[in-house]
Amino acid sequence: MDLRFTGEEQAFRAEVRAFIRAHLPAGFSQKLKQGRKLTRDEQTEWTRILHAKGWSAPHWPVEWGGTGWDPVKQMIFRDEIQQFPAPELLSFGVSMVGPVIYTFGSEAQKKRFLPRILTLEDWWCQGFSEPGAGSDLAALKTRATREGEHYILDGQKTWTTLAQHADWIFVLARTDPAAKKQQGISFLLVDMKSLGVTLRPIEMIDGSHEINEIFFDSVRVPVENLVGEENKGWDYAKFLLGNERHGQARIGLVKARLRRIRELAAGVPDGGRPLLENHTFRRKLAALEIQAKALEMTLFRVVADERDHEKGKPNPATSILKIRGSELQQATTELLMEVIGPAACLHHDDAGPEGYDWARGSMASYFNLRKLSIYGGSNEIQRTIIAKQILGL
Amino acid sequence: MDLRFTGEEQAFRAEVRAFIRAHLPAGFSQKLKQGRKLTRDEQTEWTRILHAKGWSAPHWPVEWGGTGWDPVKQMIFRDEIQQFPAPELLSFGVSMVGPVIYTFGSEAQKKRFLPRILTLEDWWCQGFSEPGAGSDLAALKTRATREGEHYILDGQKTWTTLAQHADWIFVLARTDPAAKKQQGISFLLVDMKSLGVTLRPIEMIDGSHEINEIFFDSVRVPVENLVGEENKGWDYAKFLLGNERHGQARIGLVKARLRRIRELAAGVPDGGRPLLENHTFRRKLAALEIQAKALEMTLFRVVADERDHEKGKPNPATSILKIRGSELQQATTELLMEVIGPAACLHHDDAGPEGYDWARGSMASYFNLRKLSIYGGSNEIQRTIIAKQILGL
Amino acid sequence: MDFTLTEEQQLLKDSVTRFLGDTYDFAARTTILATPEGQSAAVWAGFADLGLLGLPFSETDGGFGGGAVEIMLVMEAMGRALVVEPYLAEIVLTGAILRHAASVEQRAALIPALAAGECRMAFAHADPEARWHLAHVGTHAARVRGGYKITGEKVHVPFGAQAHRLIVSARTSGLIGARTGIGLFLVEADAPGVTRIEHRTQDGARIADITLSDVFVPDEAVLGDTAGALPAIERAYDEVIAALASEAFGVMDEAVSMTVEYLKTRQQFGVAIGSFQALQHRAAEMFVVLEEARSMAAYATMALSETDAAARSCAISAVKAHIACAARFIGQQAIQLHGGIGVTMEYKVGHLFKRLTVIEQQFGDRDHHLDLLANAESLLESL
Amino acid sequence: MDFTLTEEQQLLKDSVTRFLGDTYDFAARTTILATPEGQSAAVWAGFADLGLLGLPFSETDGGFGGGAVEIMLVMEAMGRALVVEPYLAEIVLTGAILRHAASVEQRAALIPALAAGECRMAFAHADPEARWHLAHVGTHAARVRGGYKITGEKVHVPFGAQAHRLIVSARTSGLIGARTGIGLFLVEADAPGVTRIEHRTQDGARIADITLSDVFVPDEAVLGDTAGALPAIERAYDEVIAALASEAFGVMDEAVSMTVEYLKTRQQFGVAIGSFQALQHRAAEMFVVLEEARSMAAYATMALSETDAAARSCAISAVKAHIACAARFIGQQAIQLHGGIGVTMEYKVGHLFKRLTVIEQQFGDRDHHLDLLANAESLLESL
Repeated sequence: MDLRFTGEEQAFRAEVRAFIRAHLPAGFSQKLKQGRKLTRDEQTEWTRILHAKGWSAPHWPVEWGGTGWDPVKQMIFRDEIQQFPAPELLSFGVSMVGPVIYTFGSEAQKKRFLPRILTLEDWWCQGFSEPGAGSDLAALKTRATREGEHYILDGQKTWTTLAQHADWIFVLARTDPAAKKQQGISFLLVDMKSLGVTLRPIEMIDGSHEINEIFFDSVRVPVENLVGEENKGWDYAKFLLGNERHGQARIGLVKARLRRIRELAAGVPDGGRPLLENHTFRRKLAALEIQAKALEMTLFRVVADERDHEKGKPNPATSILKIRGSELQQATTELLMEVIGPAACLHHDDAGPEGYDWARGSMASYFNLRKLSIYGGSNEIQRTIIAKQILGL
Repeated sequence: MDLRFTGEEQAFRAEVRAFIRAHLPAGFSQKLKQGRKLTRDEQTEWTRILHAKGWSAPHWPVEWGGTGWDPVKQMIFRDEIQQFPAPELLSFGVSMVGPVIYTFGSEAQKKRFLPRILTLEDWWCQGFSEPGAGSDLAALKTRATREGEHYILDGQKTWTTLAQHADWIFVLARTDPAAKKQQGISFLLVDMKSLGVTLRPIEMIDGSHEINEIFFDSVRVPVENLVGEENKGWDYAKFLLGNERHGQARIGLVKARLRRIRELAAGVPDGGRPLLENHTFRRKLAALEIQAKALEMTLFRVVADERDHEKGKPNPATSILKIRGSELQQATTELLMEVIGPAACLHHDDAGPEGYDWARGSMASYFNLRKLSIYGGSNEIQRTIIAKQILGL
Repeated sequence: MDFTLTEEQQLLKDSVTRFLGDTYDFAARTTILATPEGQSAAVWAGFADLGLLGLPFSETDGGFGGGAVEIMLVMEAMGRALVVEPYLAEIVLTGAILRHAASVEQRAALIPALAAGECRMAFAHADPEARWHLAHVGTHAARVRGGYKITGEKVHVPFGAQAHRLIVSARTSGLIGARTGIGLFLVEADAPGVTRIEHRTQDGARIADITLSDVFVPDEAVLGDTAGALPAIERAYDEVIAALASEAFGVMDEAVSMTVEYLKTRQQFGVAIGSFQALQHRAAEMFVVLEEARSMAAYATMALSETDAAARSCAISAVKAHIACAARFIGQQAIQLHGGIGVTMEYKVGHLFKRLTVIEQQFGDRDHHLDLLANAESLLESL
Repeated sequence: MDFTLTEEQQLLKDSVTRFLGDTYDFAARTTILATPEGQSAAVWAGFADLGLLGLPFSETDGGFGGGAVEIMLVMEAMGRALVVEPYLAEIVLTGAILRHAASVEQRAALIPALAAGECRMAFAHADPEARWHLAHVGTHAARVRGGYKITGEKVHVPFGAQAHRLIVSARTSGLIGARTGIGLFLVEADAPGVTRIEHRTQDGARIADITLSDVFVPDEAVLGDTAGALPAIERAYDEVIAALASEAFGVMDEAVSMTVEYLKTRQQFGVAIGSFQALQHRAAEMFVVLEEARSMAAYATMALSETDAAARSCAISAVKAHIACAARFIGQQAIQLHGGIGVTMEYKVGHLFKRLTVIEQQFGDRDHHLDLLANAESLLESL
């Protein structure tokens, strides 16, 4: 047992950090620190920079453009990206649909879609959630009816993140209406430019346009865009969700935010002295740093444990990372907002460069990140998973 | 709306306080501050002092020895007793079985039992809980079978507080085994000296002997000791439990403990200066004082609301007082233990007058008071009551 | 001890509730937010008609002689409806400054117009460096012939860019942070040397940053003692925090009601999600917190009649610390139990959460007030 | 990064677990607690046979060359079984003082007997006024011919009344609280001037208050630098806190297991209470806290190899603050979910809770360590 990183791992970390420092376009990092969104072009630009280095899909098989890194290196890479902070890879293509395609897709699908994910030529979005089916995903109602060489897709998806930028959407749709809840579902790849696809933006409480509703009105989807077998889509969806092993901890973001809090507090006046000298504040910051350490050590243990885990099989320990990761991200945005103090309430659009740039986005980030304990299997669902799958209750 | 006490109420408070100061036997208050138990004789002595003043059953009807005080005065009386601190009235007789007897009992029962409760000539204990029925009280199995002019009582009760001192026990027993869960239960008054009653002390985690198991082995109970009607005992039990309206807040004890914490902290050394000067500690104390204020104001509202509430009908708002009252009592014992610091771990029997008298009982009280969120309807049960009865979920 | 409302109080409560019910549903509010001013002149006129704008002022001053209980009732209703109009800032806070610092003549000159909604006023106090320390006044008032010249920066003045008149606190002597040496000055909003920049806030209100440079204020526009205004300011802030606590209770009450209703109607896994025990217990905890918040709002209301200023401020700090905690818990849980719909702008609960978040920090967050309390005497012994 | 055990480590873990499984069930422990000594000589001899008593000492010193990982494994097992014998205090803490402060000759003289269980030793450090401040040493060592005379009071010395030899910290110079001027002295427990009073503690252990009055210690019984012992003491305390974290994890692991088992078997309202969602989620939260505690115990173990003392102490304070919180949460919830039976002496879970409560405070409670950390550099940047 040796809990420290090996020399090779440390060297790898330094390499990643140096690469980011050398290649990340100016301004990206500051934007992320302020909780602002990158544009589609900026995300694409960065993805292609990583792709040129061969790093745009680290966990993929080498034959499809992956790196061959072990789970520890993958974690280090992600951690450095988050800590810098640099933009994370867009998960919908690289982490979600990509592995489904290279595991269950046809050769034609692999050749057609995978290379375009690596370069973000195709921006994907996720068509799982529906208005009537939140945490109860399998209650979905969207239908796909076979007509000759097409499926006719009808229904509605919601909470579709960044769909406004998307070229493609992967959709769970019911192909056998007679089958029981989890059965009779298929996994379809749908071109967003298809006739009958419409999109309604949903404004989030932070004022951002991040999520959307998507309506399918007799959309014709070629049968070649069915992944794997008809009516087996639920299995692929479970595989997709089970691949999310340790990404949800996002500890790098937490560390970056804690550093920003300390940096800000050194400059925030608190009636004559900097807030950073206030013992109450210092205790709160220290308490969060401790929690971050506990989560990070737990992440290390889960990642080290990866080696023994079958790929694509859900590891219930990841529920711990989801719960604590989201809580800690939320707790750090709370403290970020508290540091800013009275200026935190300024609307971020108004807090322009003239005066309040330092305060920008703190309350908006706090609002926005309430989503973390809701989506991706709410924290209540995660507790049930732990109770049932780990504790056997 | 005037949330302050009236002049009359303030005068009453002063009168109660003066009476306690003048009449409470020496040493009682210190014993209570240290979380130690009074002896049976001490409890009796104090009850008789109150009885001589006409205050040993404040909420009873005047004809049976009560005071005629309104709910506000009853609350003030209780608050002053707790704050002093002086011993509280033993609830089993005065608050539990007494009201059942004067409401549902026969004239003979009233004449026989009520006067002896006022003077603590009879020490009562409560025979409700059973090993297999904790929060699920109605799952009780103790049986009472009618044989001529007697019931033959068989079964087992547990968690019976201070039964080692008791002369009488009131018992819920199943008289109709064929009836459904809450039906077929009767309310019996049982002489602890009856043949077939045995008692096994249970040692609590603080080392105290406070609770017991009681075994009934063919105990003969005269039918005249049946309260009200046979098989209606569940109604009387609900009445009894519903009478517990605001006593569970025990805010006076919380205030007394907070004062003791402050007093101790002024003398506890923390590496060169008194702990009371430590800002972290002062914040914790202030935070608990705030919570105490919130609970006290809520208590005031519930008590003021009493006037509009039918007696004996459960008021679900009392669940708030139970939850927060127990939590706050527990939180203050935590802080009491923290103030003491390293000496808190001393076993209280050993922490004799030679050196550690100031530290006595802090950790033991903390251990002992874990019971508060368990008994009297666990806090989980209380949350369910609020969800169902108040929120309609 | 009496928690029942008088007939007049009940009437007031009913009329405010009815007025807001008629004019201020979620859609109406959304429309108001989208206007350039971010507030409705019609609603403000309605408040004037109802007598709300003159409520806290004595009848001799041209008001309606309402006390802390009346303000409590109004603010609860404002909270439920998420009113963005600055009743709290303009009538409660600025009004309190007038009541406690202005002379009889000044009050006679200002209050009737304020109560009629004709003159809009704002209190400009916060210094950019103050955070929430009330004595941290950096703006300077220099004695000149016939008056003062005021220079400095004020931030976060509620609807300050739309006010006709400002009351500005400024230092006539002493170091920044000193308790003495602070005066109050009535400034015409369009006076030479006044610059105002308006910002929107996350809860839909507007605030202004105001720069004063050599703004001349004649002697007759000085309110009270030029060096001894801090006690009046502190009292005014205690009053506004008490009112804020009642508003917060109103917002929380609405959030809890909406959440419980949602739990009853939203179906998942084939049942109403309110049948899940974990969610039931969470809702129960929200209810307990709500009831405590109601109690603390009442306590704040009561504390305002305390004559010992230190005891009063202790009690108010206790309330603000408590309310901030309650607001965070209830706001977060309301969102969590609503799930996805809670984090959208399309549903009222998100706006309740946003208002609660701003309330947490307004006039000092939990840490600030708990620090004040930790440095003061025991709350137990004070009130 | 590698979390797997070596073959030797696995063997050690298995043998300790097996030994305690055979000799130290709840009934056996209860019997031991009831003896006059409150510890079992047989168990201690068993530890010696297993090589546990010599574990942390180098082979040159007569030990087995175990490191922090080995101690972690042993302490976890001790925690699960609620061992009252003072392995933590005597082998880990006192042992660390010997390792870091004693000379080669002193180690050669003392360690073999300690490792054999023949000489029982205790470290007497805590001052009655110190609370948990390690530099707050009031006991005084005055220079006399051929040695020192020591006078002062030491409190809370684990099993100190039963020790044959004591290591006593005392001030040779400087004011109380100063970081320099502290020395370490080996004192025969029966030396003239030593008085010991034994107390029981709430978790079943024994501690002693020790008074030293003019106790003569010859020069050769001085351990290390007579004025520079604090760094060694701090290092020893860091080591014992790391070991305590592993013990705490063992206790919590047992508490969580017992609670989950109880939820599965205890019937109420006609079903196992583990079917209630509110209790399921509570158990899930306990599990999350437990897993984090396991992580932090590992982190502490890793931190001991850090050469920068400040960074090491930061990490250890972080662990202690975290473990104290976890211990309180898991202890309280284990009791709550057990209900009535949890608050009796008759069931192991109450004893686990009691031990966890003492662990919270041992060597500094959460507030103490969080204050230390708040005053130090950022944990993020240190390790």
